[in-house]
Amino acid sequence: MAVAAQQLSSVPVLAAHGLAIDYDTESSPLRVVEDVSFTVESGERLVLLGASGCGKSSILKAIAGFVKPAAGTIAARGRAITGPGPDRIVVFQEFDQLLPWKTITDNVAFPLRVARKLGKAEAIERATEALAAVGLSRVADSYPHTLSGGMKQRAAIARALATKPDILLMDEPFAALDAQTRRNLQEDLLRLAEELHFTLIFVTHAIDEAALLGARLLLLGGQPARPLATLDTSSFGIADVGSAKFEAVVRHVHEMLFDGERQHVRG
Amino acid sequence: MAVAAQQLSSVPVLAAHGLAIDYDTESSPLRVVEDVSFTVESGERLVLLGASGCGKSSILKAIAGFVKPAAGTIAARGRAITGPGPDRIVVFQEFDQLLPWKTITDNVAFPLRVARKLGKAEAIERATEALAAVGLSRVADSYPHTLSGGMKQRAAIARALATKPDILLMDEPFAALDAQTRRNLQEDLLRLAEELHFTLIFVTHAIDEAALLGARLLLLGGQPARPLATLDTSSFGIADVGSAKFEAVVRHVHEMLFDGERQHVRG
Amino acid sequence: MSEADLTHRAEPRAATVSPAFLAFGRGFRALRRSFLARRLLVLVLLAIAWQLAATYKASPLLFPSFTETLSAFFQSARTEDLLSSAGESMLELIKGYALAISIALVLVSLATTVPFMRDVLQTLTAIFNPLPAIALLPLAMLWFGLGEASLLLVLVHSVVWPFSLAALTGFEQVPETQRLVGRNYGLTGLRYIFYILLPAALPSILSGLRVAWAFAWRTLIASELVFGVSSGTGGLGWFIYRNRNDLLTDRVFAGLATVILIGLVVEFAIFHLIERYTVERWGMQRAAQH
Amino acid sequence: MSEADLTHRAEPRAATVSPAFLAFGRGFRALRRSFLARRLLVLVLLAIAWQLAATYKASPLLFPSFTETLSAFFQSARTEDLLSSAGESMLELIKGYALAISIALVLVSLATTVPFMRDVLQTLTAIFNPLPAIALLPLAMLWFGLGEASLLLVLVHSVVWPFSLAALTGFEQVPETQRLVGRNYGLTGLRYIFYILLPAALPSILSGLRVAWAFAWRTLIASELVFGVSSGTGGLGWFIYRNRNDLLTDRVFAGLATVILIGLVVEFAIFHLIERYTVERWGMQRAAQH
Amino acid sequence: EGLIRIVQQFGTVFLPLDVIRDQHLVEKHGKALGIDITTEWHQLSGGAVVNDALLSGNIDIAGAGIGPFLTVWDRTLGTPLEVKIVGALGAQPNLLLTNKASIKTLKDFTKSDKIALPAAGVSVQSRILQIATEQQLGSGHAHDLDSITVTLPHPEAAAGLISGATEISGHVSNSPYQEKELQDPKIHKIFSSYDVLGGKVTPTVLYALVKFQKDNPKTFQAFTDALREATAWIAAHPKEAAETFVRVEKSKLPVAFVEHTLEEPDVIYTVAPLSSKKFADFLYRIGAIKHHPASWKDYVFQELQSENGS
Ligand SMILES: Nc1ncnc2c1ncn2[C@@H]1O[C@H](COP(=O)(O)OP(=O)(O)OP(=O)(O)O)[C@@H](O)[C@H]1O
Ligand SMILES: Nc1ncnc2c1ncn2[C@@H]1O[C@H](COP(=O)(O)OP(=O)(O)OP(=O)(O)O)[C@@H](O)[C@H]1O
Ligand SMILES: [Mg+2]
Ligand SMILES: [Mg+2]
Repeated sequence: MAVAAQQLSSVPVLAAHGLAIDYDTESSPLRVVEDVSFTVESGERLVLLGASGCGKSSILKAIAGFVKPAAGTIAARGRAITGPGPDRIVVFQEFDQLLPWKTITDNVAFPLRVARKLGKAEAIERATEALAAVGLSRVADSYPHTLSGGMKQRAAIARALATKPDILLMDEPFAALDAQTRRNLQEDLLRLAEELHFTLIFVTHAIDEAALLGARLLLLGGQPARPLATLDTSSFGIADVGSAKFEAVVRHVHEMLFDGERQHVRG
Repeated sequence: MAVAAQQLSSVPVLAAHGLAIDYDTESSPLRVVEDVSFTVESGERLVLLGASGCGKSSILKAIAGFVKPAAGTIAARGRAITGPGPDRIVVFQEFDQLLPWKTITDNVAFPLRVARKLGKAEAIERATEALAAVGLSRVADSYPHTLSGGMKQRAAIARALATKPDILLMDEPFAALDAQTRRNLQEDLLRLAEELHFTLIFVTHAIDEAALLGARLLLLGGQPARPLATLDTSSFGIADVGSAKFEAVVRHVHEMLFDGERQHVRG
Repeated sequence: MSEADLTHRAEPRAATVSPAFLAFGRGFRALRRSFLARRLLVLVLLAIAWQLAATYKASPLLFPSFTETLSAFFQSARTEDLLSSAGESMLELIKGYALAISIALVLVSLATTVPFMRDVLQTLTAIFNPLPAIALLPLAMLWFGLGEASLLLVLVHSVVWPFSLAALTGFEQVPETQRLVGRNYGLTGLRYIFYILLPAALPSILSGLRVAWAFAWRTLIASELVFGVSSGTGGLGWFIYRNRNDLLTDRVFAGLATVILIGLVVEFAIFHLIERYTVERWGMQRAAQH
Repeated sequence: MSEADLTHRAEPRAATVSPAFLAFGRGFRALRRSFLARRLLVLVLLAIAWQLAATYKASPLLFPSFTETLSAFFQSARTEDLLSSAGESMLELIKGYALAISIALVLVSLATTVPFMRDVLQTLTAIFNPLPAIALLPLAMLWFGLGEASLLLVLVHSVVWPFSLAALTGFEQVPETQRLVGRNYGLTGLRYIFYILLPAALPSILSGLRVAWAFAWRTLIASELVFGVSSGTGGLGWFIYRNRNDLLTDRVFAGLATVILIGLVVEFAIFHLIERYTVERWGMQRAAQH
Repeated sequence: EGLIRIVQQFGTVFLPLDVIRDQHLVEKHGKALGIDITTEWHQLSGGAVVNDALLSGNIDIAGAGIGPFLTVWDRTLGTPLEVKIVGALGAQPNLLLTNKASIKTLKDFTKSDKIALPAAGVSVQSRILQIATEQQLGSGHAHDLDSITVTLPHPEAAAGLISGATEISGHVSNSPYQEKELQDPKIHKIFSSYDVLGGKVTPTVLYALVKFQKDNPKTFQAFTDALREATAWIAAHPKEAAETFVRVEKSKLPVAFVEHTLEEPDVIYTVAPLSSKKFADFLYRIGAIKHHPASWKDYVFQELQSENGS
């Protein structure tokens, strides 16, 4: 279905209109996101930026089909999203997203097996490659609880990338990684996005990372969170990092998000 | 005891000599850290820097008394560390360090109550202040599972700071926070460190954060990890961030850690 | 409800449907949401099934119908000692239950504090858990006599092992980070157990309490028959046994229905509410729809 | 071992002690580390306590000593049908146990998939769990006759409710993120249960299996006493009943000792090993020292 | 027709059934009547369970105490499930025993004593004790001793009485426990059920649905013939009978001991129920049964009515 729909390139891969998200609380429902609309074309990369607790993960979960919007619609390739599915692979923000009863390799091979796309040997092979790419070959046969925080995140990234998804939703995947590993994975991600032409929704707090990875930035703010602005950053590549133009955009975004004052964001 | 020892300022607050850490694995024990030595004077701030999975959290856990060194010694104020204790308060790397059965306020008040230092009303009051400082007043009466990842981390930071600890061990506490919140909390931390004169051991991946927060940086690398170098960065304050000297140090550290090459660190 | 819906914690709030559907939909949804209504529906369905099965078998001496049981229940409650028997049994049950839970908590606390005690507890559990109450009878007589003490012993035996097992498993499943947090604040021994392990293991402990409660009932009813009861002072088990020997099966079922009623009340008024206001509220256990 | 040590996963590796201590220390530590040795020690201590208590009471008709029981055990194993009785009971037990666990898994799977079934299961559990087997006997006879089927029914009744409860609690405690991961890969229905919920809930399920196993034994022995030899030629319960009627208390205890022995073997050769190679290995449950 | 399912419980009183089983007497008498009969043997414990099995149609011939029989007779009278006695098994006394030298009569029991009974309040033993109490203490005092009776199965009660290590100081017993208990010099008899009821008592009877006899007259006939033959054979061959008991029941009791209990002068094997009417009267009087049989013949099958029962 994904392939068939891809040909109808007039339909956006993802489209949200007037999205609002509520959570049940003990008293009344709490609105955390309101009136968010965006469309993402095939192969595009959208980055969500916003203060801690503003609702980025919630939007991602709504796209993934885990949270039902309180208002508005989200559609993937023209079809309203009614639940989760393997066309929208998620890298969660949490460290405990690896299944503790599977070795790292089996964790990475798991979605490949579940989708019945690959045979056992093939799945293991692809998992091994994906783990090598994130520098986890040494612990391929370990269980998740013996890994450091950053290693767990890398394994989750490898698992998501190995599925070669149609749409990839990543929630601060690089937050626990050192500068070098982060840079390597950013490069890998950009390269894979080109190669596999997948659509990426990415949440991050690092504005430079946002500018580098995103073709478009969606800045969120307020309470409940609404879109503050949308920026086109498709022109930046790895080489531009540190350039004056790049830095200017980063500063601009920072100002838009935090209007320069010392302030504590909603919480 | 902590107060009494503080007067013997000749004894370092923390001293590690030839520290090595092993983990039991299914086959043989795995050495992850070797021959690490350092001393931290009272009120000093030591930052551990190193690639993902190199053993920073393990060292922190050894200082906290959760992991027994395989070789070498660690002493706090001259006494060998035999187990965990409230003189060394830890902010863990994990999101699930809040106790799910307590509201955010009660979570922050918990160590104050447990230490029998404060009465209930006082503890709640101090918790409320600490939460206001990290921007979490709105969710003071919520339970942890309703918080976003960054909000959980902020609550954990508030909890640790509210205890006014003698030694504070922080494991990537700001990783899940947006730029502005991060900067605010860095400032708060530096101010509190001055005011309360506590000793800080801090793990981070952000080299600029390390240079800003640390009075001394301990760079780790290799497999098993050994100290690569120690840097004095006590001269930098918030105002220096972005200055040429500051950026030079950041670049220098980056080169020492990752020797400029694209590489994947041990994993 | 579809599969996918299961993963939704946030409930839909807005709906745009035709008003005709709306009323019906609202009623149905209200029913689906109301915990009590759904439980009542289940109970009514069960009662109907019972009535039909009994009518079909037409063997009132072995299997009285729901309505026969109901009238026997009211009659026994009015003219016989059904209610006072039930009260007596409840009293005994609560004593034995409380005693057993306390003993089990002490054992499990010891086992978490002293490694060797863990071996002792696990071995004791493996030994005593499969032993039927009847095996204890001679020993109980020898050491505790024929009165209440022996009955309590048997009750405690039926509760203490399964509950210890559940509590120990619960304690051992407590996430590493939460343990470390407790240790970090200097908690040890009983304070550590009380402030960290117990609340963190509450879902398992509640499930253990439920199983233990049920087994306490089973054992009490069964052992009021076997021993320890002087005639004339027996509880619900004795009521059931007497009527069973007199082939007054409708009263036997009325006695059993009393057990069930008490069980349902305890389940929904105690365990369920505790669950709802603790582990579900804390996000430690998936919430049912209430 | 001190409190604080409990939180150490990493064991000390290096030691610098005088050689004199070293040998002793090594021996003691080896003992402390060897799972089997510690369990054996517990068993030996219990046997000694038993022997002393029995000698003190000096009432072999009610409470034979350990050595008397031991010799009765060997004698019954050689000249009587103790072992074949035990085999027969085991067979029955395994049948009933397997049946009950399968039924419970189906019920719990339904309950996790269809919300209304969750209400049904919880209500059924609250109703049937506290009912003693005796309440089922007339019904069992009415529907299933005097044969094996009735015995199995009673066995299933004793196992299915507590195990369902444990499994359901286990399922509901599965961390949210792991559920979401499973859903994200498109797992629904049985595949979701099998690939995500079952392994994630394994600690609770193992604890439920243990409790269920013990209660299956208890119930089997107790109902073999009532059902006698109607089904087959009578198992261990019947062996115990016969010898009890002949006032051969040492053989009664030998029969009970057989129950215990089988229980210990199953515990240490099956449940313990499963635990060690699954949940403990996966870091889902704190490891004991082995 | 052609199938008979028989249930028995534990004890020497069921010896006639053991003999029938051992010597295939039902099959033999069936042949004589011209049919092939298959017998199915069940062993259950407890009168209530036996009644359940009978009423649920799982057995044809039930063996249980006179008390459970009268109850089921009373409840089913006039219904399709009506039951009647096929035959008694034998007369055996139930003895009240004590291990306290100070206790000579019922009046000597004090509050600190405990009398063990199976199913206090409702069992045959319990009824006997109530009748005896009434006789000794006067009418209206039947339940005076109820407060010191405790429910305890015979084996535990016997073990408790013999060991003297428990509170039990009295036990309304039956065979073979009472013989075992009396072997202990500390234990002596206070009364026998024969004294209480004024003659020999058959505490246990075999009964069947009236419907069974109607539907299977020949099978039923074969069984009653077999029962008569077995009863007669036991009287003539006590030693062989004792051996049969030990063999069929796989009992570990010494043959000599069983033979000794069989040869007690008080023990006779008879198909006619004895003193059953007195039980019925008592149960009716205290309201345990609603129908008052005019004669013992009201609740036995035709075949038995010519016997010298009571
Ligand atoms: N299950 C829940 N119940 C109630 N409120 C919730 C729940 N989950 C999230 N929230 C609230 O929704 C808001 C947004 O949360 P979300 O996780 O989407 O933030 P975020 O933008 O991802 O933040 P962060 O950068 O810290 O991860 C927060 O205020 C949080 O308190
Ligand atoms: N319980 C354990 N059992 C076995 N190995 C472990 C265990 N915990 C950690 N390790 C190993 O120890 C090494 C260091 O882990 P640690 O968590 O200290 O790294 P870190 O420097 O904190 O990394 P990160 O920046 O990713 O958090 C890793 O290789 C990890 O696999
Ligand atoms: Mg988030
Ligand atoms: Mg770490």
